[in-house]
Order: sequence, then C-alpha cells, then structure tokens
Amino acid sequence: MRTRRKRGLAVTELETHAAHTGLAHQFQNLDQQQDADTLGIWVFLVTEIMFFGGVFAAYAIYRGFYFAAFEGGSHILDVRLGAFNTVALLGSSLTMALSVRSAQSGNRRALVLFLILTMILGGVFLGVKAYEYDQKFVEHVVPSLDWAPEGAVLARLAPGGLEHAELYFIFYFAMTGLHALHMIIGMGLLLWLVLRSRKGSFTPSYFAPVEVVGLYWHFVDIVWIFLFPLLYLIGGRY
Amino acid sequence: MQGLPFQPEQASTIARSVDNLHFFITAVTLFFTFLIFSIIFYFMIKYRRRSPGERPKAIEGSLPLEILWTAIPTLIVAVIFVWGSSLYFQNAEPPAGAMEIFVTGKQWMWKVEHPEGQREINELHVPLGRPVKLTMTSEDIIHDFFVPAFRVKKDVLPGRYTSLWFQPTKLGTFHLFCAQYCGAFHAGMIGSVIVLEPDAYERWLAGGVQGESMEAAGQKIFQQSGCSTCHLGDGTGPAPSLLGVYGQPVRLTNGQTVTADDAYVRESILNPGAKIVQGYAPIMPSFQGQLTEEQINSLIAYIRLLGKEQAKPKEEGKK
Amino acid sequence: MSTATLEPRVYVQRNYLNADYGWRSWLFTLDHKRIALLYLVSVTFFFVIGGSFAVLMRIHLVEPQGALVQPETYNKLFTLHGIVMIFFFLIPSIPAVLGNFLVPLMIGARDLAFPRLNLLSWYIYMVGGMFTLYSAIAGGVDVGWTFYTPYSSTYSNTQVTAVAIGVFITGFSSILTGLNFIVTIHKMRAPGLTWFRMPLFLWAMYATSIIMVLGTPVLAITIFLLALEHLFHVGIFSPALGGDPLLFQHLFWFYSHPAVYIMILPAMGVVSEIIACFARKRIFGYKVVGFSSVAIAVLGFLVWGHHMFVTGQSVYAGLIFSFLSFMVAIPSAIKVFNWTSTLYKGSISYEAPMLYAMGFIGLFTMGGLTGLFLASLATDVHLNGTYFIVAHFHYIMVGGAVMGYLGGIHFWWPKISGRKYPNGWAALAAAIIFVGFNLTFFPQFLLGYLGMPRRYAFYPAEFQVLNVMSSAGATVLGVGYLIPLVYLIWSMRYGPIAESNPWGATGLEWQTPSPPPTENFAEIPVVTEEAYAYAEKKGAGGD
Amino acid sequence: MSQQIVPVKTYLFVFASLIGLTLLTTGVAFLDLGRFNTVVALLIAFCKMLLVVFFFMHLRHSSGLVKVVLLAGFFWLALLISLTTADYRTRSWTSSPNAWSTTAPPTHP
Repeated sequence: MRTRRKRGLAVTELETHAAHTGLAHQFQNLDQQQDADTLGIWVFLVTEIMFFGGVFAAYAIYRGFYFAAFEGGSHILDVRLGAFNTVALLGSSLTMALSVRSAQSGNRRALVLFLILTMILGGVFLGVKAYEYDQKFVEHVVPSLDWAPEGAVLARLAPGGLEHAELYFIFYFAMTGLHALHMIIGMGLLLWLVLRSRKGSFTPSYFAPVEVVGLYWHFVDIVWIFLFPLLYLIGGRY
Repeated sequence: MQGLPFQPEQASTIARSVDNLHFFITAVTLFFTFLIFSIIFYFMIKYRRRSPGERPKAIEGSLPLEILWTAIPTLIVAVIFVWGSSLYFQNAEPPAGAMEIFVTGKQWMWKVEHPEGQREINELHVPLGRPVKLTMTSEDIIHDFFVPAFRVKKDVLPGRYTSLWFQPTKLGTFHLFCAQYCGAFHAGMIGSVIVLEPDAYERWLAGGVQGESMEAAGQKIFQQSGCSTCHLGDGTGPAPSLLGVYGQPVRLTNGQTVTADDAYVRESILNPGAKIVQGYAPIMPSFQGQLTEEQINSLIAYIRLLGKEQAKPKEEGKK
Repeated sequence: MSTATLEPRVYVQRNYLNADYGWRSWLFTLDHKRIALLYLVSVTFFFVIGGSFAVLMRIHLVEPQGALVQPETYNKLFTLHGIVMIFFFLIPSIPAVLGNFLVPLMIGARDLAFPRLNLLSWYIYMVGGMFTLYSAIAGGVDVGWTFYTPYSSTYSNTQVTAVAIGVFITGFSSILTGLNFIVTIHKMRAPGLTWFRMPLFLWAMYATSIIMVLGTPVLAITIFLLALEHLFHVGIFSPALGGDPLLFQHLFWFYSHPAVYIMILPAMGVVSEIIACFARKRIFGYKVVGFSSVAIAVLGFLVWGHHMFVTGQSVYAGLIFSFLSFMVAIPSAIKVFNWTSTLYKGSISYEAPMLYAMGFIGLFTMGGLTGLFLASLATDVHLNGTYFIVAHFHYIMVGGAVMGYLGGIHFWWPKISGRKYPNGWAALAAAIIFVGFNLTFFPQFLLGYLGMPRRYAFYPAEFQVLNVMSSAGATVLGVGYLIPLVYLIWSMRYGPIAESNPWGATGLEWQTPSPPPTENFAEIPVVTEEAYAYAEKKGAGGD
Repeated sequence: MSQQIVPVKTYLFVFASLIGLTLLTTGVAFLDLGRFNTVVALLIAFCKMLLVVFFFMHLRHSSGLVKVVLLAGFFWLALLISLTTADYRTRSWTSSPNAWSTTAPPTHP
C-alpha cells in the first residue's frame, strides 16, 4: 500500500472477461449466469409476496372484524371497471409471455411489438385506475383527504359504520396504490426493454432481462388477480 | 424462598409460585453456565497447543452425544413450559367473588374508580386477603399496569378492556409502574398500591371525598343521555330491555350469539350498529365522543346491576 | 516515509486495495471486497453514534432523578440508540462487512452473483442512514425502536416520518444483500464445493439470508402503513377508526424477532470458523451445527408472539408462542455443546480471535439461558418490559453478536488489510470487553427482577446502587471497544505484513494472497476435501 | 431459464381460461352463496394464479429449486397469516373482558 501504482497497471481481467456478449466477469459461463438471474428474480418475487403479504394479512383481519363495512365499501366500487381492468392486465400478461417467446425464438420485430402491446395494455389499466381514483374524490370517499360521503353512497356505507368503511378505503388505496406503483415501475422496465431490443441486444442465447422483467410483470398481474375479488367482490352483489 | 438479596417483595398469592419457577430456571441457568464454563476452561488448559506443528486427530462427531444433548434440553424446557403455562393459566381467570375496580390509564396518570364511588389518582387502595379484579382501559395510548410485588402485569389498551387480578397477602405500600413506554413522562406514570386491613379499607371507602357509587352515577347517565327512553324495563320500547341481560348470551340479527360482557356493552354504546339484537332495528345513535371512559365505566356498572338484580325469567341462562 | 517511495521496493503484489486509487474507485466499485470496506467504515460510524447515545444514557441514569438530560431527551436517546444500533449496525455488521468480503472468497468465486445490486445495497443503506441521522438532528424521535402504535402514529410529534422512511429504505438494503447471498451460495460454488463441504460461516450466512429475504419485506410494509397512518391520521393501527394496535405488534415482531437471528446467526458462523482454526479440529457434529442454523432461521419465525404475552394477546396464542419459543432454544443449545466438544482433544492456542470466540460462547450461553425466563408464560409476566429484557437482549446482541463480529474482524483482519495487529493488545481488549460487558449488564438482570421498568428517564431511589454499578461497567466496556479501534487503524499503516495464511487455517479465502487480488482467484479452485480438514494438513501453523 | 419454446396455442388457451375464470368469479358474486362467496372467489383467484405461474411464468419448466423458493414464499405467508389469526380467533375463548373478542365475527359471515 505504500507504493502508489500507476493507474495503467490496475487493469484487471474484468475487461477481458466481459468481452463475451452479456457475460459478467463473476460468472464462468452463460448458463451459470442465466441460472443465477432466474433464481435471483424468483427470490425477489418471494420478497414481494411477503411485502404484499403483510398488507393482505392486515386486510384479512379487519375484513373479518368489519365485514359489513367492507361489504358496503366494496359496493361503492364499479365491478365492471374492475373486471375490465382484470381482463386488460391478463391480456398484458399474455403479450408479455409472447414477448419472452419471441425473444427465445429470436424474432426481434415480434419482441418489440409485443413489448409495446404490453405497455399499451398496462397503460389502459393505469388509465382506468386513475379514473376510478378520480371517482372516489367525486364520491368523497378518500380517507383523510376527502372523506364526506353523502346521499346514496352514505346510505350504502352507514350500516357497517362509517369509520370502518373509511378503514376499507384506506386498504383500497394502500393496496391498489402499491400495485399501481409496481405497474409504473414495470412500465419503466418495459420501456427499457423496448429500447434495448430495438438495438438488438437480445439473442436466443441471451435474453435474461426480458425473462426477468416478464416474471416481474406476471407477478404484478397475480397480485391484481387477488385484489380484484378481495376489493371489488366482497359479499353478494345480488 | 423469600428474603433473598435482590428479590422483590412477595405480596400476593401468586408471587411465591412465580418465584419458585423463577428460582428453578435460575438454577438451570446457573448449572449450564457453570457446566459450559468449566468444560471450556478444562479443555483449554488440558488441550493447549504444545508444539506448533501439532495435528490432532479428526473427530467426526457422535450421534449418541447429539441425541443426548438434544434430549436433555428438550426435557428441561418441556418441564419449564408445562410449569410456566399451567401457572399462568391457573391465574388467568379471577376467582368468583373478586371485587372489581376500574382503572383508566392516560398520559401520565392512573385513574382508579371503586364501585362504591371512591376515586383516586395514582393510588389504589385494596383490602388485604380479598381477590381484586381490575378492569382496565386507556384514554389515549398503550400503557401497562405493573405491580412488581404482586408479580402481575398487563397492558392497558385504548378502545378495549383488559383485566388482571391479584390477592394481596401483605399490608403496606407497593410500587405501581407503567411498563409500556408511553411518551415523555412515562417514568412519571407511577403510583402506589396500598394494601389495608379489610376494616381499614371500609373506613377508607367511607371517608375522604364522598362520591356517589358507580352504579348510581351510571343510572344518572342512563337517564340523562336518553338511554332510558328506549331501553324500557318491560321490553315494550323500541330497544331491548337491559334487565337480566348482562353476562347472558344475546342473539343477534345475523344469527350469531354473543355474550353481553363489558366489551359488548361498550361496543353497543360506541358503535351500536355493529351487533344488533335480534328483533330490533338499528336505530340507536353512537355515543362515540360524547361519553368519557369513566362515564362508560359507570354505565357498564349500572347495566351490570340491572343484569344482576332483575333477571327476566324468559331469557335467563341457567348456571 | 519519503524514503520509502524513493527506494526501489520489492515487488508489491497487486491486490484489491492498491488496484486503483481515488474516491471514484471506492464509491463506484463493484468489487465485493471494497464494498465490504465501505460497509465496515459506515457500520463503525453508526456504532460510534449509537454507542455515544448509550454512554449518555448510562451517565444520565447514575442519579435516580436523572443526571444529565430532560426526560424527553432521554426518550430520544434510547430510541435512536436502538434504531441506529439495530438497523444500522447489528443487522448489517457481520453479513454486510464479513459476509460481503468472505462469501465469494469462501465459495471460490470472483464476486457475488450481482455486484451492481451489492453496491446499490450500500447506497440504499446510506440513504436510509441519512434519513435517520436527519431525524436525529432535526429534533430526534421518541417512539422507541419498536414504534408501538398508537403512540408512534398519532401521539408523538417528533420526527417519526423521517425515521420510518430511513428504516423502510434500509430494509431494502438488507433484502438485496440476502438475495445476493442466496443466489451466490446456490449458483456460484467452486467445483467440488458441495453443501456439506461448505464452511459453517456460509451455512450461517445462508440461514441469515433466508430471514432477511422473508422477514424484511413485512417490516417494510408495516412501517409503510405506520407512516401512512402518521401522515394522514387514518386508523390502520389506532383504535379511533377501529384499527387494532396489536396488529401492528404482530406484523412488527414477525420481522423483528427473526431479526435477532439475523444478528446472532452470522456471529455463530464466525465462531465456528474461529474455534475450528484455533483448536485445529473439525467442528464436532458439523452437519448438526449446519442444520441447526437453518432450524433457527425457520423456527425463529414462529415465536414472535412471546413479545406480546402481556399486551392483550389471546392466552391461547400465548401458549402456542411459548411452546415454539422453547423449541428454538434447542438448536442454540446444540450449537453450544458442539462448539465445546470441538475443543476436546484439540490443539488449542489462545490468539485474540479465539478469546473473542470463547467470550462469545460464555455470553451467548448466559443470554440464551436467560431467554428461558422470558419464554415461560408465568415468569415473563413479571419480567416483561423490565430491565431483565434489556439485559437479556444485550447479552445476545452485544455479548453475542458484537463479540462474534469483533472476533471475525480480528480473525480475518490480516486477509482484509494485509497487516497484522498487536496480539497482546487484542487479547487485552477481549478481556476488558468481556469483563466490562458483564459489569454493565449483569446488574440489569437484578434490576429487572426487582421490577424496574425499562425506558424510565428517572426511577425510584432504591434502584440506584445497581444502576450506578451498570454505569460504571459501561465505562469499562466503552474503553474495551475503543482499544481495537485504535490498534486496528494503527495496524493498517504500521502493522507487520501478514502472510497469506497467518493462522494456518483451512478455507479457500486463506489460499489467496493477503490482501486478495480484485478477481480473488486467478484460476477458479477445485475443492476436494471437507471444510475443516485440519488433521490432513501437514506442517506447522502459518506458512 | 426456460429453454423450451411453448407453442402460441398454449398461451392463447391459458389466456382464454383466465378470461373465463374472471367472468365466472364476477358472475358468482351475483349469486347468494353465503359465506361461500368468499371461498369461491379465493379459489378461483388461486386457480388463475396457478395458470399464470405454471404457464406464463414457465414454472412448469423451471428447476426444482425455483419451485421450492416459491413454495417457501407461500409457506411463510401462510405462517404470518395463520399465527396472527390464531391470536384473533382464540381471544373469545376466555371470558375476561376483551373488546376484540366480541367485535370480531368469523371471517366468513
């Protein structure tokens, strides 16, 4: 440490190693790297399960306590919009799966096309979600910020206790908000994939980023698969 | 065992049994600590390195030993588990006939109400040798009612009742601590439990500031807040009669049955829509924010009285 | 010094420390060893901060009415002491410093699986740390490290939001570190390094990573909901809107009890390495010790309710949690017995790391056994929330985890820095820490049994004697911690050059030069023997 | 990583099933099944999840390790929820005053 070495001498083998397309220096070969990437994203998804799991657990407890209030809150939501969004998100999962398939088979044009389609469907979902959020302000059922339900909405919420209905809407906003945040992050990742795949960065032997983002996107879809019945379909709608 | 150095006073019926378990675990702790320490010292001296090139023979391990030192701790913790749990469960429920006292915690004081109407702050007078049950709630945040000499402790929660009980066995003044951190003057939320001879306790109850009994106060609130307009005694009003209801099962509109305990009465006052008695409409307004915790306690005391004294034969549960 | 540069020196081997210079080469490094050093510096910084809060508290408690500060300030001191020590020192200490440095070296890899993620974790950790420091400077926070609602969410008007954000953010650093280790240990082991040839430190890191990955997200979401409630005054955990404060406690302890094992498991791993090396023996019952790490990680998730025996949790849930808490005691006991038996017929030398390891066993044994009082329902009722708890968890987390951490730092210091430290000073420091620790915390067991509640800024006069004893012990302990800081820094410049394997230890990390080159191994090694093949090693210790 | 290229037909079939299940779960919500409304809704959601996980996320072709990792995630989530509800469900077993015991009706009324 006492002798200063010139910068030039500090060149490591990192660069020679990285010359291989897409192979990072710490891995022996592409197989090992792909294995590590796949395992990494699955472990990450497990952390996401626990992250959403915490709020799902809290939701389950309170739904048990205040079923009537949660039922009332649920009936304020528009099932048609919820179902429509479910279909949109499932569609985006389909196009995402097809993007990965295109990457596997090396079809660059199809890859870009399906990625863009996924983004469009994701955008539709977020648009509808934004409209629904706006409706909550119109109906004054936004906890803390705008909480003054009246008329028919009030009549629907009152039997279960207004403050407990507010609790329902806290969970509505917290859960859908976290989900939407994940969607927005996913949209950013998709955009990055589109730009990279247009440059032709992915080949049938190296498309881990597409696969990894795909897995993330499907996970976000699964969260919604549970959110839809848990938030929109409480109690009978008859 | 009693009077050991660094031992808190034993002033309740359960203190001695809790201490016995405490001493047992202490013995286990000391035994294993000395065992491990002495083995380590022995090995470190006996098997110290004598020459730098020494290569001791490898030992794989030993299955019998592993089983042995899995089994022994398992056995010991099983004993402690059974002992600790049974002791805890034996003392979980107050004995029948325990006298009841209401305790309300708030930042940073303890408010105590005796059923006879005597109130005190940061002090709790109890008679010697009688089981005492405390019904506790908090006006703001979580506190914890802790009397070391009695070996009892229970969190005091807002919006909910918790309870603990003890039977003092010693005259004197004992520490009462708040054991759940509750903000700036948490350390100041202390008081004392004063154990008196039963007749001295009676004198104490009678003397001092004369308050009306909790039941009487509750009856007044019952009239003033308009409860009595609907909850008619003969059951002809728009709301169910409260005679003979307390402590009995109540059928609800959703077909479920709940016991009309403190918690249910409290909830029905604050959030009447939550559980409607079968055959009645959800018309009662909420009294959330209109009654203090102490007023609710008094109301409950009154409703208990109604439940005890004039049970309606029709709905009476046999016990 | 000036002559040194002029002198034509013998060839200095290129290593990760002299590979590159300048702050950029550190702040943008992807080398796991340099990131480990970034962590080393930052956790030391936070240790000093958290430690100085502790010193102030112990001075304050010398007098019953409080000798130093207002009660409000005292509350902020213990809160920040807890938060800084737990989230910014103990949890990252061994995993992020020693784990980062050693995991790739021990498995024979060039780096962790995701070096960028690794650097990102350090930045996330620092950002979280900055939020926490900001909250300390901007007036402090007084909710206790446990954040119990509704005090934290509705009643405290201190910097709860800033600290919540800090803890939330730092959680992701720990998640990413755990993820990185899991993938690395699964996928990047050198050829021949089977699971049962892995050093026990790796087993411990693996078990720790499981907890980090599965537990931390729950803390994150809980703190998120808490912050939401604090900001918008909605009733998630506050009874005003029908929330249940106990639900917060459930979610909080679901992470925060296993978090104790995040702190202690890595220390157990370190101790296994040290004992094997200085007894020249294979760890007695290697597989049992390895599996017990995993068992502790799994069972550790099932016991959180023992923090809630007196909080109004159902007595039946208390029964279940009490039972499971006793279960988790067993693998810990098994480990202690196996370490002790490893010494049997060994060839034991008493270098400083070994003394730290022995200190660990002693303090951990006492800390673990006193846990029995708290797992048992009847005795916990009396001891919960008193100084007994404080003493118990300090025995585990300071007596155990910090002893293990210091032992590990001393053991691998020649590898990390390429220098040796004065062994005599190190041994002296180990002894002072052991004695000072017991002087500080043993009186607290007695205080707790006598009934002194924790988190009291002032207290009844009868507790003064024991409090003064504890404070006196703390000064000894403080000196004990300062000594290593001094000689380790000294050794970086003036210490004798370390050979590649000064202790004559097994393990791939000792086959690299000290300090190792950036790429760790020129050639990926092939492993042909078990982890602690001391019997097969020929020749004298050291090379 | 999935080496196999799954035919487009499979994806389309899975997608169609998912849409079908979505319509089913929405439809069932309009029937009065009492407490089974929740059970059926969760069951359908679970099936949908399995379809996505096994086909879209290629779990079918993934290594055993990945399956174990995912299973561990769900197992721990189950631990969190079950041990927490163990507290809430058993609070009403004791007669001591306990607001939450009576405030809490069963989860599926």
